[in-house]
Amino acid sequence: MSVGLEHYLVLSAVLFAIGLYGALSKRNTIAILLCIEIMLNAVNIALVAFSRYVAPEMLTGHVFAIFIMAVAAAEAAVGLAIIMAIYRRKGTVDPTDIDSMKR
Amino acid sequence: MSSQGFWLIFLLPVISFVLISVLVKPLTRRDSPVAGYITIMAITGSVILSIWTLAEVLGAPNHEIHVPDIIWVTIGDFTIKTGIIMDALTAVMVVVVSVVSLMVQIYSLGYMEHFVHHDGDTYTRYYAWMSLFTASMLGLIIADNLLLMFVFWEMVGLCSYLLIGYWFHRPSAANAAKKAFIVTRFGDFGFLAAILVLYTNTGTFDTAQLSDMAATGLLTGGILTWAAIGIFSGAMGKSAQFPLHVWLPDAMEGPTPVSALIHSATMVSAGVFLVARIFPIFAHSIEAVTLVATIGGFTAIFAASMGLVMNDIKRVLAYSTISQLGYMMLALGAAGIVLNHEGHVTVEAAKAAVAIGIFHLFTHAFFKSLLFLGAGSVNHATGTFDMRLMGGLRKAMPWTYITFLMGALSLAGIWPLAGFWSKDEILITALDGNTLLFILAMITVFMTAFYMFRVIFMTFHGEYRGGESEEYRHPHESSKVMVLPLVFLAVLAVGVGWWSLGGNFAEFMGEHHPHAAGFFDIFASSPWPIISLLLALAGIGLAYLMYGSKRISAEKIGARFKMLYNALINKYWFDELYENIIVKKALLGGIFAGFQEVDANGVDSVVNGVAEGTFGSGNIIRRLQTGQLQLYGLFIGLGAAVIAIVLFIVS
Amino acid sequence: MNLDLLAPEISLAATAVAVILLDLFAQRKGLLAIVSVIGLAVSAGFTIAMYGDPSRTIFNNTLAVDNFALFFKLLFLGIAALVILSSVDYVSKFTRFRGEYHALLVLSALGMMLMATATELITIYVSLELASISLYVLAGFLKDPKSSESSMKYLLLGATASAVLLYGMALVFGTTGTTQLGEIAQQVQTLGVQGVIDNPALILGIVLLIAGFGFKIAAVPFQMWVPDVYEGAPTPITAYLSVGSKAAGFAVILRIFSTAFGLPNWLSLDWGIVFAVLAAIGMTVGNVSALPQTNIKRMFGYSSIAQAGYLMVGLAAMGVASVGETIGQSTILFFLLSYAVANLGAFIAIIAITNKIDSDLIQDFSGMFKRSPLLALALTVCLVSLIGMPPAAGFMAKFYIFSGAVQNELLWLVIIAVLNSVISAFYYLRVVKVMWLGEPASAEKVPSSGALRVALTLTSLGVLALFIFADPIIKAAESAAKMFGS
Amino acid sequence: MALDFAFWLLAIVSVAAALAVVLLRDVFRAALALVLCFIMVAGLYVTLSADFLAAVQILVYVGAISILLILGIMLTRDVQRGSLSNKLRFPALLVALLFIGTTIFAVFNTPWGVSAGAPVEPTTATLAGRLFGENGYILTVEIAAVLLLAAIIGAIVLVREK
Amino acid sequence: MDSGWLLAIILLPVAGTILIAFIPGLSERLIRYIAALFTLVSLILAVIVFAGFDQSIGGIQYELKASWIQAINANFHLGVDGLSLPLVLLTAFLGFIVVLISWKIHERVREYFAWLLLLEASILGVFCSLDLLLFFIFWEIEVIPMYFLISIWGTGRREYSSIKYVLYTLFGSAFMLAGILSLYFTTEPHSLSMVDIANRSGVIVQSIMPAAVIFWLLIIGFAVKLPVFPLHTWLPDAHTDAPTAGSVMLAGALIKMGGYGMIRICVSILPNVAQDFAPLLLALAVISVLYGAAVTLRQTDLKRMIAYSSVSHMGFVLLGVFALGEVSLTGAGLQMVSHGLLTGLLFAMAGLTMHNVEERDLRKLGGLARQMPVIAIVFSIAGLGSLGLPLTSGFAAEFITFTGAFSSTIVEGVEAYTLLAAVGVVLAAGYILWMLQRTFYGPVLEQYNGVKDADKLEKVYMFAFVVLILLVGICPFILTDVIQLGVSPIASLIGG
Repeated sequence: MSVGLEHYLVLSAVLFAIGLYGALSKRNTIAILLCIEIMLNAVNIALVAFSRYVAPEMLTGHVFAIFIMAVAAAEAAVGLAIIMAIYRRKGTVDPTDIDSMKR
Repeated sequence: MSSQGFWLIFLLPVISFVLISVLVKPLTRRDSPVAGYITIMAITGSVILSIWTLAEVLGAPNHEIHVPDIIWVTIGDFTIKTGIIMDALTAVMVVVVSVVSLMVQIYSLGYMEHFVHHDGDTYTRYYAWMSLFTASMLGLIIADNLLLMFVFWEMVGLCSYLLIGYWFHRPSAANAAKKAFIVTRFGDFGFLAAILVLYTNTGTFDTAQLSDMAATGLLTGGILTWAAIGIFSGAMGKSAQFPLHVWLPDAMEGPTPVSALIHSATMVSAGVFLVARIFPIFAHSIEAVTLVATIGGFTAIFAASMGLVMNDIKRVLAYSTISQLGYMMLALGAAGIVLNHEGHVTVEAAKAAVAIGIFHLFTHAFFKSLLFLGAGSVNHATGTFDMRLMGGLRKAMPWTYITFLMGALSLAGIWPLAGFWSKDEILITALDGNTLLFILAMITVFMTAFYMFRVIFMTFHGEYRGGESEEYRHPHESSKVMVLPLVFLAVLAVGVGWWSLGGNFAEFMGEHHPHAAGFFDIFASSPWPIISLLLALAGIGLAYLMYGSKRISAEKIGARFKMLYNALINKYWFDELYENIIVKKALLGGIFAGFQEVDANGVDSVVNGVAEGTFGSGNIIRRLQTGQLQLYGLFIGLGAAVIAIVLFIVS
Repeated sequence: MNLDLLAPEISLAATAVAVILLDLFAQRKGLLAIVSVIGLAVSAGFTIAMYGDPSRTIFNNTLAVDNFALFFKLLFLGIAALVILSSVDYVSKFTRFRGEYHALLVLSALGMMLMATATELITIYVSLELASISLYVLAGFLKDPKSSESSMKYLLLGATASAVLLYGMALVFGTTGTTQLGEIAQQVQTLGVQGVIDNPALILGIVLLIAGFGFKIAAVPFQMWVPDVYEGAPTPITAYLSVGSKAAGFAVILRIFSTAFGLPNWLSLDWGIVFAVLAAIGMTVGNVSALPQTNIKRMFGYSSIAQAGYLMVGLAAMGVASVGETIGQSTILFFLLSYAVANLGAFIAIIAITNKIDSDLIQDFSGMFKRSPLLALALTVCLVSLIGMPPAAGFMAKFYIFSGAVQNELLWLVIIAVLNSVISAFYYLRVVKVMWLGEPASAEKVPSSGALRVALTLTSLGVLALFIFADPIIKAAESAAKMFGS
Repeated sequence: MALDFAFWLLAIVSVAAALAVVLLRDVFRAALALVLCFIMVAGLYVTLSADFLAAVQILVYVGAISILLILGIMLTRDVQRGSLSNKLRFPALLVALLFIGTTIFAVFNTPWGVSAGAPVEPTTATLAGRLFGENGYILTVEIAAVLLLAAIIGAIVLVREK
Repeated sequence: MDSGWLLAIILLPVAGTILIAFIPGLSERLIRYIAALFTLVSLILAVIVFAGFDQSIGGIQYELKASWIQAINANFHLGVDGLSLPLVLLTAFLGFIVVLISWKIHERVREYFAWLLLLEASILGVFCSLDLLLFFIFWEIEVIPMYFLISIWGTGRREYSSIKYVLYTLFGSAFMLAGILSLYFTTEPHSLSMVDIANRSGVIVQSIMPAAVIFWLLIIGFAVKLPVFPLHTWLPDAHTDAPTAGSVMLAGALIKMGGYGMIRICVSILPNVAQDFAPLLLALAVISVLYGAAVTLRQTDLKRMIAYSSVSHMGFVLLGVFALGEVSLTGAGLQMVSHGLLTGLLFAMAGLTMHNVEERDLRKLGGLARQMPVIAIVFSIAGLGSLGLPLTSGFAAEFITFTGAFSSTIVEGVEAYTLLAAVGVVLAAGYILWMLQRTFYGPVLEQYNGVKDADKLEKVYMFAFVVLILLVGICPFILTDVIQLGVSPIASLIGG
């Protein structure tokens, strides 16, 4: 069976799931950011694959992916800034320790 | 005077009540007797009008005057009218009520003086209520429909309540008042139910129409019987018939004139009057009349038996009253049984049949109020009602003694006083109705004579035993204003019985049988009058032996029949049964307490429980909110996955 | 190219830039708020000028200028203006970055406006991120531990939710081959009922969209960030989050679901039921969890979850409704407006009070009627509205939104919802009780600035006005929703 | 055939790299694994005839985002306790597996409308047209610009001390 | 021309509220006078409206209709008929009287009178509304003033009681709202007008919901307010802990909204369903009467006792309503007015006694008839009326209710229910007399020497109450003639 759309979609799902798992289980906020980036990449793969196989002439998926990259960069920047701010105050980047508000 | 003028009989005391409560009370000094004068004037007016009414009715065809109704409330087809009826029954009753009331009001001027000057009472409150009572009682009598009767029926109950509780600061008086109201109300429930039943099935409240319907067969069967029984339950309450008799002895907590007026002569006989008023309905139900006769006969001997041992003079009289009311019921019931056996019962026949019972009511009113007023006079002299503290008052209070003796003889049924004539007719009717009841009635004759002369001997004979306290060391005759009514009533107690001679009274009520004509003819017609007279004399004799000459020791007899004596002195434990066992334990302590528990710990705690449950689940749900952001993220993923899976499964 | 149709957005962007520049030069920092509000007003002026014109699309169908979008634009502009007014006291405590604060507020409003206008998935996504990123920053603006924590949670969860949303968008794109809502609608309709049933990827895509947007509107179970973020964020921003970002989420959901997934009926019934279930759970969870709260901001967090539940009743009605019925949409619009006014009013009063007493605990509101009767009264009026009792906007909103549901045979949901309102009365009234029954901790009056008083007066009168003069507003909502009808 | 081989290679390596990101205790190494993963994804883009995108991927992700993240890791280095897993490991795994499961179910049960059309190659010019052209995403680009502005302001505000 | 009267009656107290609340610097005295003035004028207008009601034509009069929310076809629609008019009058009367009752309030006077007047306005609004939405709005508005009145000026567990009151009411009205909405959508064209819906009664055009469901949704709301067992437990708490004026308003006017709603909406709009479920509701009526009376007998707190007696007495209203006869409905209407006067007076007197004696535990009271004779007499009159003594309104109302119910041919077995309910009258005698005895009779207690009797103002309102009680008792036709005009069209809807 030659590689087709389904292969890319499964790969995308697997990568997304790995990212999701990491985001939910890592005890380091920066690692969570890393995992979110994996998830976004997974989405990008799906988008580009769709673009290639479903609507090859429009390149809409490519456009989408570019925007996602831009937003991801912005989000990473802001995210890091917040993590820095917390780190300066609390001296930790462990999300399980950052729970002063609950219930 | 138009026929609507009859309303005045009732309205005069109403005006008196309004005047006293609106004008006299704020405008006069506390001890001013103006209220008394107003009441006496108003009731004098009523007496005059009553006698005039009697005369009018005597002259009217069928002894009945029709007065047009006034429409009161209309709701669609439902109409309530107010109206009055003037017939023989009414005429007799208005005379009794207004005359006795007048005597009592005059007497009260003297009687209440003591309390006004010593205890800080006022004439106004007393006379206001007395006026209101008289008005209500007269209203009850003249009303031509059951609803209006019920209205006044309740009003007299209210006045009774107020006057029994006149000395409300005494807990015993307050309790007695409450008891009287509630026990009678218990009976009134039946009355109300009967009114509902009758209205629903006939569409009218009018007594005359109802009587006609009963006579013409429009109203029959179970409805009729149940209605009659319902009405009788009202009558049982008001007339203190077994088993609703318990309130009347306690009602003696009120001022004695009140006992004389309300609790012997008028209100308590309203039950008898009520039954008489719609007797056609009763007469058509053999069950109902048998019930009336049985309850009446039993009550007569049952109450008399308790009267045998009481030491409180008013209580003896109270039991006597219950017993005599039982007689009246017996008379009505027995007459009804007789009538029912005869077959077709017309309205006229039924109306006539009540003559015997009503005649006893008529005579009893006078001599019993006389006896009560006499007891009040004695109380004034001794400060007590306990006969064990009295004795020998014959010399100190000759007028009281003589009048009281007349009353007692009349009550005992001694020829030729009023009581003899009325009681004798009852005995004869009872014999016609039911032999067992007749025997009970005969025994009661003996008991009645005995307990009355027990009172006479303990109170007026022998040595004075000192009264209530030092203050009453030297008893003296009461003031003229008190003695005068006594004398007047004594005359009536002796003489009113003679109206029945030759069947005059019965004829007035509508009966047309031939009757024995003269004073002595009665003994010729049958042996029973002489036997009952002998029984009464035997009772007097026994009383003399035990309490006059003291040849027989009352204590010894008491000791020998200890069980019986205890039963009597404890009133067969009925108060105990009602108040402690049924009301306190079973109802208040049992069922009602159960409801209260259900309310507080059931219904309400369900409500509170729901609230707490909601709150609690809030506390549980917010535990999920751990502050761990990854948990929150987990829920996002999980939620999406679950929704997707559910949708996949569905589609 | 019709750039004039973009005048509201362009003026807003310009305002943001102007505010930042002004911050560099101006000595009187109060000017920043004034300039921002003026900018918002200008934008609102442009918006009103366009109101009532027939619907148009620009930029190759990426943006739609229609009554629906304009309704939301005005709503966002109003919300932003009120938040800025209510922030005046708050911001005056900042030593730096006051320009940035206002600029970010304006930028996020711009993002929300674009969300309401966009008709194309990519644009929707970028606009959403514009609004979100500004809000992430604003939530952490205080830089104290709580504020930063709230910002971090918001950002990390927001980004995760965005990823989920993007996956959903990707699947929708993959199944339909386009990102234009109108074209998606055509594709889905040509699939037909059986085609949709045989297309699990599309359904998964829709579910992931629900999850992604559910995060924005605080729908269960995507709502758990709400209490924490609300508690930590600066109070004006909490207010902004609770109404602005939620309204924007609903705007997008309304547009996507009624345009793209409105037909076939089977599909809309499907997501309608999903929203109905989420609504029932959401309001129950929100209300019940709000009961034991002691921190007022946190309580409002839970309460906003519950309010999202009520709003989703409208979404459910919208899904269940027959073709061409727009009662669900219009009831949501009216509810959002009423909720925004009442919630903002409540927050404005809370801002004024907490500024003085320096505590978010409900018990510290004790005796507020003595310290500032008008604040207490205004807060009470707003709380009454949030309970959904007359004579306040909230009542009309609930009546209207529930009537939409009953009409579409969702009586069971309405009964759950009205019972939930009863639960909510308890915790809202507890605040009232504390204010009016408690003894004040001190006799000191609670001061408030002119701007705040203006905002408070506007909102509390608005709460009453939306009740009494509901008719024109409901008509406006209906006309805004009508474009989804045919 | 070569394309198939390239796909499998890239796919396996990228999944391995992603797993490394998730499983490695050392965050720094995880970041390096992430860079590897990004590069593999760029390769995948090439197999999908998205040449321009692959370049952007290298530039933006490998060149910018990764560096940014590594910088962040460096700055918070002194608290390195590694990147352990929290208590939610198993639920998280469950969610991840559920996700894979539903997606795969959806992927294999959906009749994808695969187009027979040949991919546009090279993509740069077409993309430029789509992004900046008359009927393209020019407005979205502008919005993204504003977004970046907001992010820059935000980052500055957040990292600078009061 | 006469359309503005009702609006004026409702708006006058509102205007009073606004004046009192927002004019700064008013003295306590002035506030009281403003409150008295506005409620008095409102009362006078209500009397004029009552007098001007054309009994020869009946129907709905003094109508005022203005379009409000076109989208849902809601109108601002006011009007009175024979059923609502006496209740409007009662509310206006009580509204004025409670201002007098509150004359001695010195705590937070401004708020107090503002809330009191708003409360009156909202109750008046309920009775005047002919539009379901408007009706519901007034119904809900009432909750807030009452909440404040109980929680701020109340006694005992006032916070618990007030929130319980609110939640209970909202619980009921939650169902009611669902019912109203369902009703709205079952009509075609959708209508919220009570008149229109009732005129098309029974014709469920679009069956979104079974009529029975709608009926029960609505009845739950009304049953909470009336109250009907087992939804009554808010009442003892609220009545007991409310300030005197609050109790008077609550017992006097507020709970009447329940009975009124049942007749106005449940019975007249869904007569057939009402007939189907009448036996069940009659059973609840009997339970309410007897259970209420039984629990009353167990109370030891003066106000709590009166409160529970209301549960029992409002059971008679339920009996009258669901006996479904013309006479019984009239009786129910009369019973509502009568109970308003009697229980209003009872609470006023209880409040006065408690205020003057500073004791409310019946076990600790006694002998007060000597120390406060006027209060004792008036209290007794109210009590006797409450136990259904003839010549008081209580008797007239109860008797007409019983007769009407007993003779109603609509419901099977209604006789048994009526008789059982009538037992409540006997029990009423028990608890009323016990209460009077415990309070006023028995030995005079030293510690209460020197307690004050009623002052002039108090005598004035007592007198007003007593006169009305006797007037209605002696001349019930004043009200029954009017009420009958209102209920006979409703009764004629029922297939009997």
